[in-house]
Amino acid sequence: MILVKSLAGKPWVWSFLGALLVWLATIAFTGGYGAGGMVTAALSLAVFTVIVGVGQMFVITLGPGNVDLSLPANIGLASAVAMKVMAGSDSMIVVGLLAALACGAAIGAVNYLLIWALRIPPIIATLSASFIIQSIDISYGRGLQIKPPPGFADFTNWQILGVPVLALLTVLFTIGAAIALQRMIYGRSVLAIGQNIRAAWLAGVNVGRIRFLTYTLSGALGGIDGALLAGYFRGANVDIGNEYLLASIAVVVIGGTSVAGGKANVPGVWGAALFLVLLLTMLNTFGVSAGVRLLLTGLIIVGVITAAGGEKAVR
Amino acid sequence: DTSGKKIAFSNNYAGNSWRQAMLDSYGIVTKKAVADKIVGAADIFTTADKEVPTQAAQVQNLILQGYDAIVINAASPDALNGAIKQACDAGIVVVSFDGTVTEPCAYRVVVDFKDMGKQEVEQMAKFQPKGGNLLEIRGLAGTSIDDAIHAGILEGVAAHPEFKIVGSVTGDWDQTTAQKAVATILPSLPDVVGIVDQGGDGYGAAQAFAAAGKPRPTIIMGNRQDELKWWKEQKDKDGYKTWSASIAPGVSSLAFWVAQQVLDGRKDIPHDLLVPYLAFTQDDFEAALPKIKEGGVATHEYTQEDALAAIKANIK
Amino acid sequence: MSGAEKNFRAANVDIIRLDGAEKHFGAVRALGGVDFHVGPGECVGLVGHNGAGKSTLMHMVAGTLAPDSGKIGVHGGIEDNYSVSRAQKLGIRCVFQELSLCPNLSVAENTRINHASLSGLGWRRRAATLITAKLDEIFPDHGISAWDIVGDLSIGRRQMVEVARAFTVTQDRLDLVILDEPTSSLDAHTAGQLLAFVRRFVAAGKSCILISHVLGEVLRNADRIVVMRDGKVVVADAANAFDRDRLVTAMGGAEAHRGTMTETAKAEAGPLRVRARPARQADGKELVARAGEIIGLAGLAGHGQTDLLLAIFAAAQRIRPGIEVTAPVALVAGDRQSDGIFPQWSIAENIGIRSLARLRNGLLISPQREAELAAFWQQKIGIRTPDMNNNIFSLSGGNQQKALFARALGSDAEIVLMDDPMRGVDIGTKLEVYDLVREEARNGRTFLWYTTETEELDNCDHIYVFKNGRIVANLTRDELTEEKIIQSSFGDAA
Amino acid sequence: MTAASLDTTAKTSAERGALARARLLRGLLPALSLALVLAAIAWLNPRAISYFGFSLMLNLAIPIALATIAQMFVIAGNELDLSIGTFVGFVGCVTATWLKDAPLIGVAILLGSIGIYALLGALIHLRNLPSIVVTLGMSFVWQGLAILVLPKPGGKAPDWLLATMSFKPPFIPFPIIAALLIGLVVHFGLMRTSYGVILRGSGGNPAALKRAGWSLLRTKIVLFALAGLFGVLSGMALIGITTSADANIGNGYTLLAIAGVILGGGEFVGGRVSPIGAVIGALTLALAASPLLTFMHIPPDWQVAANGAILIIVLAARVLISRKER
Ligand SMILES: Nc1ncnc2c1ncn2[C@@H]1O[C@H](COP(=O)(O)OP(=O)(O)OP(=O)(O)O)[C@@H](O)[C@H]1O
Ligand SMILES: Nc1ncnc2c1ncn2[C@@H]1O[C@H](COP(=O)(O)OP(=O)(O)OP(=O)(O)O)[C@@H](O)[C@H]1O
Ligand SMILES: [Mg+2]
Ligand SMILES: [Mg+2]
Repeated sequence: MILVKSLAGKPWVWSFLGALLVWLATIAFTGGYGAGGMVTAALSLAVFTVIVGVGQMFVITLGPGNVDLSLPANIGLASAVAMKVMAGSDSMIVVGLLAALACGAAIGAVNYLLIWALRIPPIIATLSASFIIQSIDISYGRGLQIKPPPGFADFTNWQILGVPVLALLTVLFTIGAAIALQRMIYGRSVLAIGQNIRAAWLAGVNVGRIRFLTYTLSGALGGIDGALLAGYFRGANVDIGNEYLLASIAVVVIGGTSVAGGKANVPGVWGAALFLVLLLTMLNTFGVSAGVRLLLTGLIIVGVITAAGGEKAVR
Repeated sequence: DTSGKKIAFSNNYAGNSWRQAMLDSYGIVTKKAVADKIVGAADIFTTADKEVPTQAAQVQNLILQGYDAIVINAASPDALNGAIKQACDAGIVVVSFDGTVTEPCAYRVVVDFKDMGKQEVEQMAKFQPKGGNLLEIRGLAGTSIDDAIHAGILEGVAAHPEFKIVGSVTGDWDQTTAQKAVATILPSLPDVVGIVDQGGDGYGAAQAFAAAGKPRPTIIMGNRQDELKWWKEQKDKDGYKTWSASIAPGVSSLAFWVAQQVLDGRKDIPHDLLVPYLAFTQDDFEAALPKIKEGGVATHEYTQEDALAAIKANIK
Repeated sequence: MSGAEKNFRAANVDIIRLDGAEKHFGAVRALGGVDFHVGPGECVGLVGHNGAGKSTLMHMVAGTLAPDSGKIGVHGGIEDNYSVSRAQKLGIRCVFQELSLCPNLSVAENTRINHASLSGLGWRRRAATLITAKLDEIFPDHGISAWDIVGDLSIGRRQMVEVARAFTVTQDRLDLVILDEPTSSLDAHTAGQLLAFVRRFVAAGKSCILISHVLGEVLRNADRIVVMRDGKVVVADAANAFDRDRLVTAMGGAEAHRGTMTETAKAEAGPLRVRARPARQADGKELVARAGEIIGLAGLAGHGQTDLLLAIFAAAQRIRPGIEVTAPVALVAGDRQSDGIFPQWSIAENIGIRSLARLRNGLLISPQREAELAAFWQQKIGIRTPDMNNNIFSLSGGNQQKALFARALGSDAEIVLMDDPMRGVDIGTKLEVYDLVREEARNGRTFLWYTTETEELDNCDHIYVFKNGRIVANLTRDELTEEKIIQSSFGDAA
Repeated sequence: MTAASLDTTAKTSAERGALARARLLRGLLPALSLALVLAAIAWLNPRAISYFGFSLMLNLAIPIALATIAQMFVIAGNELDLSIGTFVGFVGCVTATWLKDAPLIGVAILLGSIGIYALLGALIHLRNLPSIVVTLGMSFVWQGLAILVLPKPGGKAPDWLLATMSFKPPFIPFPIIAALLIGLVVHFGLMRTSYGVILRGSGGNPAALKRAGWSLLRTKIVLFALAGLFGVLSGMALIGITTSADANIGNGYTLLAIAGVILGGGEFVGGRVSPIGAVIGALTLALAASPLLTFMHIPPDWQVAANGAILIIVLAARVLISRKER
């Protein structure tokens, strides 16, 4: 009972609860058929949302107005960079991953440069940057699908007892992110800036450096995600990151991170990502038309967040 | 004489291999036409993200720029009508293709998408004579092309009662989205014998089946290089059979020639020109494969003569 | 006379009467059965240590908080559904401790918020006239325009606007104005203007509740003084029955020890810590602070003192022309809402943020060390809370300020900048903090202390008086007198 | 950024005068950006600076301006609406179908959708929900409904709407008149009326408003209902121009509207918004995104990039001024 109570206080519980309910509804519909497969599929697909979601979470936590809208374009470009560098050869996998990481980090750094040097609001800075990145991607990748090396493709599909290895690695990564958030100077500083940037500055937080690091981190995670996506979906592609514009924001906020800044939540990102994939699974399984599918997606999201309720206001 | 005429190309998206091939074909043909002094200028204008209002604004700006003709791949068949009408009223020739427009004053280079959908089931019947369950992958919801292909598929299934569509997902003509959608429905899907789709999503579906360790069904393909290559690999392995169809990106060049001909004063060109979609069968796809760029799409560019022949075929 | 009868008779004349008001916030008992009343034409002074429950009580009078139990009566009638709008109708207004203006709106627009009747054609002009007239009446040389955006005003001016707004009258009656620490951000001059106005207001038959930690203000201006302690009223008596010592004793402060002047000014020594010239300083005057010194920044509020502190703070991170800083700095914010508090965090986290690097164990921040730091300072400056892991907003205003002190003093900073840091701090705590500051200074820390309370300057070794963004006088402690400061503050700039 | 909330405390009246000037300058920035874009257009294509040119270049800016105003109301209350784009699309679909074929039902649906917006405001306030999630969910709802109303593109705008949107007044092009009208009406309503003060105050300091006895539930409902109203107007205006509808027609408006508000000098928190700025921001975006780009003749690969670059340049020009003001 006490456990239930203390759990109910955690904002991330609701996203997991939502995921569970949606999953139960689906297997009730299929009569239990495919229950395990669904979880496997959900885990493999949620990974990609979780990785960018964590980056977006740190950015959003920096306070109102902070958001990285360049992630989709970033993912697209990084996927092309990774595939071109790997050039279908297994020996170049690590180099390709590093190239994607560097490409993403560079994009993040440029984003912050625009925000800082030109004082452009982050939402517009990252949006503008994303247009430019798209163009670079189109002229660099020519919209062609470049295939990953077989070893890398197999790695992204590798499962142990039905659990995708990539998901396990991502769980480790998110545990690291959670520790960084709550127990490292970096995370504390992000939280402080998100609550009150001026007070953070006056409390000795190096505001400029932390914001720079955060945008760069978000960019770098987008880069890695691009490479992994290209592996899993068997090819780089300009559009490969498109859905992560909304999805990366959605998992952050559904997962219980405060959009007002200063309050973040890592487990919630996982819960929300699983919830979104399982929701798609459920609606695809029910076989409803696109219109009804979208309608139900929306209503269920609103329903879950309403059930979860908002945070209690302080004083 | 059209040597002083300026033709603009209004495009709303450039981010996938089909659109890149479309732009390539158009570029190749028009560069030559400009060099040969057949037309004065042929400029390309691209907007982002398939946005209707942005493209409408673009058309209006092209009117202001004083172009004589606009070739357009429209983001919406109806919602651009206002802008297209304004262009016509300003005396500009408008030729649409792929994403065609319904405004009567414009020309349409049309592919019979409904027939393509129907053919998919017809072909499927050849490979799976016993019939069985089908999975349908649909395109971008709310668009006319998706609607037409889907209608054709339904018609085909009606004519072949041995088939039953047991699942339908939305793939947005995008490999990533398609693969994701198929992956989520697969665990709960009964065994299927075939997949009918809209092109560009066959490879993603194949990957999803492989990842889930499910037996490979007959997947109708969409003329992309990776799809044909996968087909060949499967064929070499165990004689796998399928069929592939899609609109050829090079239709853009045909649309260009239509515009040029209308500017040249031809009055006999019908406003609706039907051109065949590009299909590959078990017999001819291997010959086409080497000609397609790695990661690209099968295409066909129209020379002026091809175009004249195609126009002629449409004059009854 | 039975109790009930007595109540009834009193209720007939009282503007407001609370009987047995109780309020709990979770485990905290903020009020434990308080009886409180205000009669017409009297100024009631309300004093008590930080967290005694003064503001909570006032929230009940103003209708913004409902008591858990207890009765509220206004003008003799029992109020069952008492609310803000009801209070407003009955002529009760409140200037809250935490400022309640909308920073995005102009002064006139903020006035409109409190008057439902300011609507229809020409309301903007009427609102502007209303507030300007009241400002003119209370603070004759206020220099505030009705069209100024409140966010652009200094905290002192905001407080002036809010006070003036509470006294404006349109259609509703006005009988009682609650002033919860109205002078905390005002300098001595403006505070004097306000208190003079309050006396006129009361003389005209209206009533006022005055909360202040500057006991002199209460002693001089209140007719009756109510002393609170730990959520209870401990003494209530006519003002002239109190003196400073009796008040302090009643509040529960140990004794009013004043050890300030005993030390002699220390001999010139110590390495240079800060050398700073204000940006607008034309002549060669500059502020110099050495290790172990307490430097006072005086003058009227908002004449460049905070700016100089911020400039010094910024210079510690990145070199700036005209400012030399030789050691790490920390700042104690006075405007705690916008400069100090992290609202999502616990008290302990709020204290620890300046010392994260030292709280680490390897790469990770050690929760244990963080708790130790918090516990140490809770004990050292007496932060009143059952649990340092509670949210910072569960503290009363003065206790929040103590947490900010703990943040700076608990850090590794050799130089501590204090931006009028005693706003809202009770007298007992102040004395403790004075001692603490002097003790830290003896250990070599340097303090730069901007204050609007002249008494506090007694603690300083050197005082720089500011006017219009410039240093106009440099006094040693021996030269320091109230007149000197006022003279420099108002006299022509050198 | 929150930079503007970092108000350094003002001191003397001279300094406050400087602050007031800075604020004025900041208020003029959006107009300056617009002038910059117009100057570039005039230089690239003088023909565009004409009655006909403005009619063509700006008519699609009207629905953007209306959507921006809708978003501005939501932002004024410290919330964000991620569904405005798909809502505009939904309204468009209803306009091109029900409103033409069965006007009464059409009007009822549109009024009902404004009601849903108002309800969302209430829900967000009562349950203290993050608006960004609720409206994200709603963006799927509206898009789903749009597809259900109009499974494939088509429909037709009612004739009266077509006539309104193609109205050709003498001398001044219709879009300019419409933009002025929208800007001034909303400016009056939000910045000048006495209830407008309460609405903005609810974003500036909700606690203060509550202490003064105002209902925050009501302000939130009003702000969201106004957003719904202007969303409806935007969808109708859009269909009046395009003549027929498409379920995906409004999707891009969500980001455009947010960008318009910010470009117009609004801030995400604190109730600092400017209706006239928002309209100017919308016009600037509309002009920079399309005419300017079209007239520049950029190689196709880089046209999308140029779109971003123009945005950056327009905003960076403001820095020169903002820097001085610091
Ligand atoms: N003079 C100031 N007054 C108020 N706030 C300030 C001031 N200077 C800096 N800040 C705050 O700090 C933020 C970042 O400032 P800045 O870029 O100078 O950071 P920094 O910590 O000096 O970083 P770095 O030295 O690594 O570049 C500003 O947006 C502002 O919030
Ligand atoms: N919202 C709240 N949540 C929890 N505790 C609260 C809250 N508000 C007040 N308290 C507690 O109630 C007690 C009384 O607080 P109150 O603000 O009335 O004190 P005060 O006498 O006004 O002090 P100060 O002089 O510091 O302003 C304090 O212990 C405080 O911590
Ligand atoms: Mg108090
Ligand atoms: Mg610095």
